Amino acid sequence: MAQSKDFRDWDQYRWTAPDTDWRKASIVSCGIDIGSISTQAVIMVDGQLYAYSNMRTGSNSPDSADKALSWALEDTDGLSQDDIQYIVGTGYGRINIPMAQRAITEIACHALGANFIYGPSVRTILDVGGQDVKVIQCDEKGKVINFLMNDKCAAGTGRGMEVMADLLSVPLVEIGQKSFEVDEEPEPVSSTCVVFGKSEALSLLRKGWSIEKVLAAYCRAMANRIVELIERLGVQREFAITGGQSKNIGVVKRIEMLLNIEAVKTEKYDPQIAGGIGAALFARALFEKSRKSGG
Amino acid sequence: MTEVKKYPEEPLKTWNKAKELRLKYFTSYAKAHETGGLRFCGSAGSLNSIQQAFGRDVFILGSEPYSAHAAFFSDFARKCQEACESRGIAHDLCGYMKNYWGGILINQFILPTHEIVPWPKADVMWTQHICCTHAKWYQYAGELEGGVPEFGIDFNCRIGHTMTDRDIDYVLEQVLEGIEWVEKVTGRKFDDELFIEASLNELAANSAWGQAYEYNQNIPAPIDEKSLYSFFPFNILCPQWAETSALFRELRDELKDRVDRGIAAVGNERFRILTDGPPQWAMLQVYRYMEKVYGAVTLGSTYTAYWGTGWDVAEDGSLIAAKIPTREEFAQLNREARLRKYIAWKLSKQEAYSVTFTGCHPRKSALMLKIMELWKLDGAIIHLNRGCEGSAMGVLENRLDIIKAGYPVLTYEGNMGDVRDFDYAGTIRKIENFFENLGLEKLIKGG
Amino acid sequence: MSSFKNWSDNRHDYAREWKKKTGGKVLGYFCTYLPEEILYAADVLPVRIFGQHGSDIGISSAHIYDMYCPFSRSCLAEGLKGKYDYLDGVAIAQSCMHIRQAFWSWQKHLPVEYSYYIYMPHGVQSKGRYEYYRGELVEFKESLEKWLGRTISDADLDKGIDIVRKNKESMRKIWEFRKNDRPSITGLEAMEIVFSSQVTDKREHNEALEQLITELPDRKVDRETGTRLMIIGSEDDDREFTKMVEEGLSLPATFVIEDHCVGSRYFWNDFTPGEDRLASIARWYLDRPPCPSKDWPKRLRFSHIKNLIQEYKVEAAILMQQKFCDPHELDIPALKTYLDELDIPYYLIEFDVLVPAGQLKTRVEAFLETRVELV
Amino acid sequence: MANIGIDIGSQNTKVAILEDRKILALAKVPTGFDQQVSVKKAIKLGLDKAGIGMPDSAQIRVTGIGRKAVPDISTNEINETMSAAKGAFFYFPSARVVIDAGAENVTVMKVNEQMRVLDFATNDKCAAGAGSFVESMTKALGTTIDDFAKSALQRTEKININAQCVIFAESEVVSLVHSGASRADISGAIHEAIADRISALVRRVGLEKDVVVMGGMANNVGFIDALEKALDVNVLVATDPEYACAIGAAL
Ligand SMILES: Nc1ncnc2c1ncn2[C@@H]1O[C@H](COP(=O)(O)OP(=O)(O)O)[C@@H](O)[C@H]1O
Ligand SMILES: Nc1ncnc2c1ncn2[C@@H]1O[C@H](COP(=O)(O)OP(=O)(O)O)[C@@H](O)[C@H]1O
Ligand code: SF4
Ligand code: SF4
Ligand code: SF4
Repeated sequence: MAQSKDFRDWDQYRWTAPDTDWRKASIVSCGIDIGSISTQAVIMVDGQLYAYSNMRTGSNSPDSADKALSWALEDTDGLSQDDIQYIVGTGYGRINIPMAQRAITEIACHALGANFIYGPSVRTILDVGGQDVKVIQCDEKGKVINFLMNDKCAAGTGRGMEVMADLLSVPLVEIGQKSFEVDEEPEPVSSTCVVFGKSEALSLLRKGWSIEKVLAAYCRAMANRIVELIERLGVQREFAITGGQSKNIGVVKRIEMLLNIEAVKTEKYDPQIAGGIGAALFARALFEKSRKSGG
Repeated sequence: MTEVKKYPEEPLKTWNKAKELRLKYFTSYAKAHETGGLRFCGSAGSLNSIQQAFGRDVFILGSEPYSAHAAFFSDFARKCQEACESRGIAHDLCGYMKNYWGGILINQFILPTHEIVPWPKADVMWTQHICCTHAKWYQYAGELEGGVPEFGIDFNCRIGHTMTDRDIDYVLEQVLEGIEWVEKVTGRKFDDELFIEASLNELAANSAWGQAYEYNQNIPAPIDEKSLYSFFPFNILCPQWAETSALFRELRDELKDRVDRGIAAVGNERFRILTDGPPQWAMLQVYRYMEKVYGAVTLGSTYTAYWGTGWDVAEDGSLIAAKIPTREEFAQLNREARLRKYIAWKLSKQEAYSVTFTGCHPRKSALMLKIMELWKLDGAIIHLNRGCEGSAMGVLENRLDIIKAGYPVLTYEGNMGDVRDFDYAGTIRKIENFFENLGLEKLIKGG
Repeated sequence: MSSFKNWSDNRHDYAREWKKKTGGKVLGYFCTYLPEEILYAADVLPVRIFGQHGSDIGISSAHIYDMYCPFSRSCLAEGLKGKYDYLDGVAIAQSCMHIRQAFWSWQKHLPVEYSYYIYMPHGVQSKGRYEYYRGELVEFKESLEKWLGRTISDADLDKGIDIVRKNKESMRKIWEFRKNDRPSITGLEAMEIVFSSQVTDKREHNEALEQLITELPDRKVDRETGTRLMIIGSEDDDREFTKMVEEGLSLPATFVIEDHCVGSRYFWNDFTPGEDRLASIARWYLDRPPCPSKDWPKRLRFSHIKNLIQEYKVEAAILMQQKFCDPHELDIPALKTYLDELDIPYYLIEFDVLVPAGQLKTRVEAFLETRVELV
Repeated sequence: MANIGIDIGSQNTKVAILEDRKILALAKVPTGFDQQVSVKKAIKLGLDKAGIGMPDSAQIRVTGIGRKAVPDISTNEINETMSAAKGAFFYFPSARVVIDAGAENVTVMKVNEQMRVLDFATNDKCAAGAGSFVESMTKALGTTIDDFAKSALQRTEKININAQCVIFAESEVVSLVHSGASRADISGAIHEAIADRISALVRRVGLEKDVVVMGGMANNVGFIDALEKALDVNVLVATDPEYACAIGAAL
């Protein structure tokens, strides 16, 4: 089977709010979220989403931050880095972002971001990223009350999905849809280990399973693993999912089914940038505070 | 293909009696309150006769055997385990107690008939502390049940052949305090007559087990380990009931008869295996697989041999079914002296507790090797039991000792109470490798 | 202060030097329930056997199944690697099964002149415990006498008791300074003090403690205290983690107290002298703030924890649980409820040498973020 | 009569053609999706190399994790531990511990002088101690296995990789690069981590002399060096180590 690098890819993109004039704003803030897989730069004006970029994380954090920010600024009517009053870095690479004035963990940022995206009734947030799974409980202001994180083993995270995409030559973005094209939900694969999962998938194919069926089995196994973690903390409503995997309906719907709870959805914002949004909101608040105390 | 000797097989007659007794045991506990009886709960074999002395209508539940039985129903067990984990109870805690706490949490108790009844809340927690967490299990269980009073007896002293007078004194002190405590908590009196009756039954049952067990030294073995699992728990469930010693005597006689007539547990017996510790209860078909495909019979373990049973164990590990006191010997003593004699008997015969829980594996290895010698075994398959630190303690050292003595040893991972820690296909692969390497070809293809 | 760190860093060299200097014998022990007094009385140096966090523990995997706590496996691994080749004896006072397994494997594979297992009761609330443990100590003393070919007199015992008692008392005095709004010693320093106390000659350690007690009132602390943290946990000598929390986060924090055996639990309670020395020693250990495995049927540890929280003005707790540590794992659900009632936020870390430091860092930082105003 | 041994691994399918214990040819192809096809390809390649056609009465024996997958070609199988033992003895009759380390699976065996496998241990649940661990790292660092392996020998400073997981290790490596660690030191740390894991398996069966290493990982000099340090013995490496199991199957 041809191995192609392309199947794991998702579209990198940028966006600017139409009809917003940043020059009229009193505060321009920015959040940069450098994850193990993806990097987002989010620019907000007066607490409203103005522009963002979403791209694959490069081989080092300062570069990735630089690229993501420049790209986010690309189509913004002359906005430049100097016009941004405060930048907060978050994510795995947060300590290595030269232009950021402050680093805050992705846990706090995802909670605040989810609060912004889905509204103040969100209490439980599931963030499934490239190598981490986090379950976060927060209050109505988006402040974290409690959280859990996977450790040691990356089984069940986004990287595993990417490996599957390459292996099965199914574009990552189609995995979710395809995984439902089966007559009957198969048994989950027994190993969610990124490495062994690959071999197991191969041997299922050799047994004559369709690609769809293998995907279903793999998505189900991931959902099981994630649900195990969620149940350790318990779910309170509303329940929201952020991070790149929130776009994988193959996993999301199975999680909802296992938990018997539907996650809140929105068309308005991209849930993968929740961390970046949270960081930008923190940046805004921090700037206001420094302005007050600094006179 | 190697030539295969064939022995005649017959089903065990005593089997159904065991099944009935098990049903009676669990049902009577669940229904204890209907007749005004009391429920005592704790670690199995916590000096049952003393508890029984508080009334014929006292019913005693051992949480380990209950949980082992619940583990058979793997879907039910899974619900229990998940209930625990969502409550913040760690995955790697005692595989048994997760079934037990889980039952409390979901308010479900499973009977051998698969019938599910509401959780029968205990009235008293009476337990021994043999590992480093036992009495704590019930502390927590009692809290989950909304506050059941607990009494724990520290058994972390010398047990088995190293036992001393000081150790008996320590346990006796605690027992005397415990009796006072139960009297206060339940308002019932300790009945000496009842104690004499119960304890004589108990010791008789424990000792009869040894007599039955010895018949497996025969080739072919009249009974296999999987069947032994159905009987031996009565040593700690309700040994103080007259039915139990009767059952064991009947089993003993049946095994004798089978040996006399050359009846085998497994007709194709050609390789005899020692195992260790509680098995993966929900996956006992592994034993059947080995029997059918390789003619390999598992027929002994320090677990079924010693748990709550009555042996006199010599310094070199040789075993003789223990002698029991007569009614007169017990009756003529005063209460304290009688309790002392009973405790001394129990402590000195419970070699398994001592070798397992103090982790004294030099001694355990010696016992294992002795069984291998006397029971004429060819190899060992050891369960690395993620569900129980206690019974998994020292097993890797035992393994090294057995290998050193020249026997082949295989280990496999599992969890007595939780199938999620067990990989069936992987285990079968290991077993196949093990036998192939020993030059034992399959009796039937595939499997 | 630096001597504590040096001793902690170079404990093996220290013990070897000590042997050369004094010609005495060194005994390794596995759990702090071991009565060190009797060893000092016999002029034997007791050193606690520790593992080495972050170093490979695979060498122990033939002997200890990997469902046992990393601490116990790491202790044995250090032994098998030859780090403890200077020991003349080993001993254990019965505590949890994990560490017992390390002891038995040690006894089998690393033979030394002398090895001893004390049946320290688990029923520290049981009737008859004092008498039983006293009996154990009598036998322990006798066996030491046989090994060393000398008798241990009451005067010797008094000497041993004095050395240990002084040591523990001094540490209690020093711990007072952690109650300050700006604690005069950090959690890391505190850990080094207790750690070094368990691996050096306490006479020497006592001098350093006394010196420190005189210095502490004037000690300048130029770090921000931040969140006042408590560690509640299994065995924990992880200095790297402690340092990371106190020095490496973007939010300030200080460990002001702990409940574990490389900390206050080691020295917390008072010694009550009596004519029967061994009986007094037995009482001392049995009445100590209990390890969870010995804390039943009543829970005594929780109220002790509560006192510490109040006295040290603790704001948040980190539950440092060694992975697979059953005694602690089982206390955790109830402990969480208890802390909830006290309104003390906590974060549970399942500690394993294999968890990358970066991940722990994110977690602890996120935890601190939950309890401060970020803006 | 020619004997053909085939080892179907998770990554590579290897074939060994022997006559009277003499190697006529060795060949390897990637284990593709269809194992029948790969095996046929490998056999053909081997025969071509040997310069012979398919003998009429060749005995074909299969081993490796895919050994049950090619019933049309041969049902004559031999398990991995036995073929490994035989392969090891072919080169080194003094072998007592045999390590077969491939892309995903590692098996460690203890054998006696009669070539009986007394005991064995495998990496059951996690792949983080086998060849693909190295491959992931080389991908993350954009280098080749060969260069990466060799660079371990130039290591000057000791750093530790804490992560157990392949995936976490990747990002740990990336951040080590940023913190300025040299490639040689990182490579040293990775190979040491793998060697630690494999030596733990060795300890489980018991370390004895002589230790023979085979499988694709035996080609990795950085790993061999780290393993020797971890076990504190000199190990023996067969020529063409990745074919040892195939040779064992052919014998
Ligand atoms: N459009 C998409 N459809 C399905 N999955 C996606 C999509 N975009 C991203 N993903 C998944 O999300 C993962 C990255 O998640 P993200 O939260 O961005 O990671 P990070 O941990 O780097 O922040 C990818 O590995 C991929 O599995
Ligand atoms: N020349 C080489 N240098 C270093 N490593 C190598 C070399 N050749 C193969 N390997 C390693 O061997 C592994 C493949 O081993 P192999 O035994 O062929 O795998 P399997 O039998 O599992 O399919 C690869 O993952 C790679 O890490
Ligand atoms: S010894 Fe085993 S069965 Fe008993 S409580 Fe401990 S873990 Fe459970
Ligand atoms: S108490 Fe816990 S940390 Fe301490 S040795 Fe036992 S299991 Fe390990
Ligand atoms: S099992 Fe797989 S995913 Fe998990 S730690 Fe190991 S290599 Fe990583």
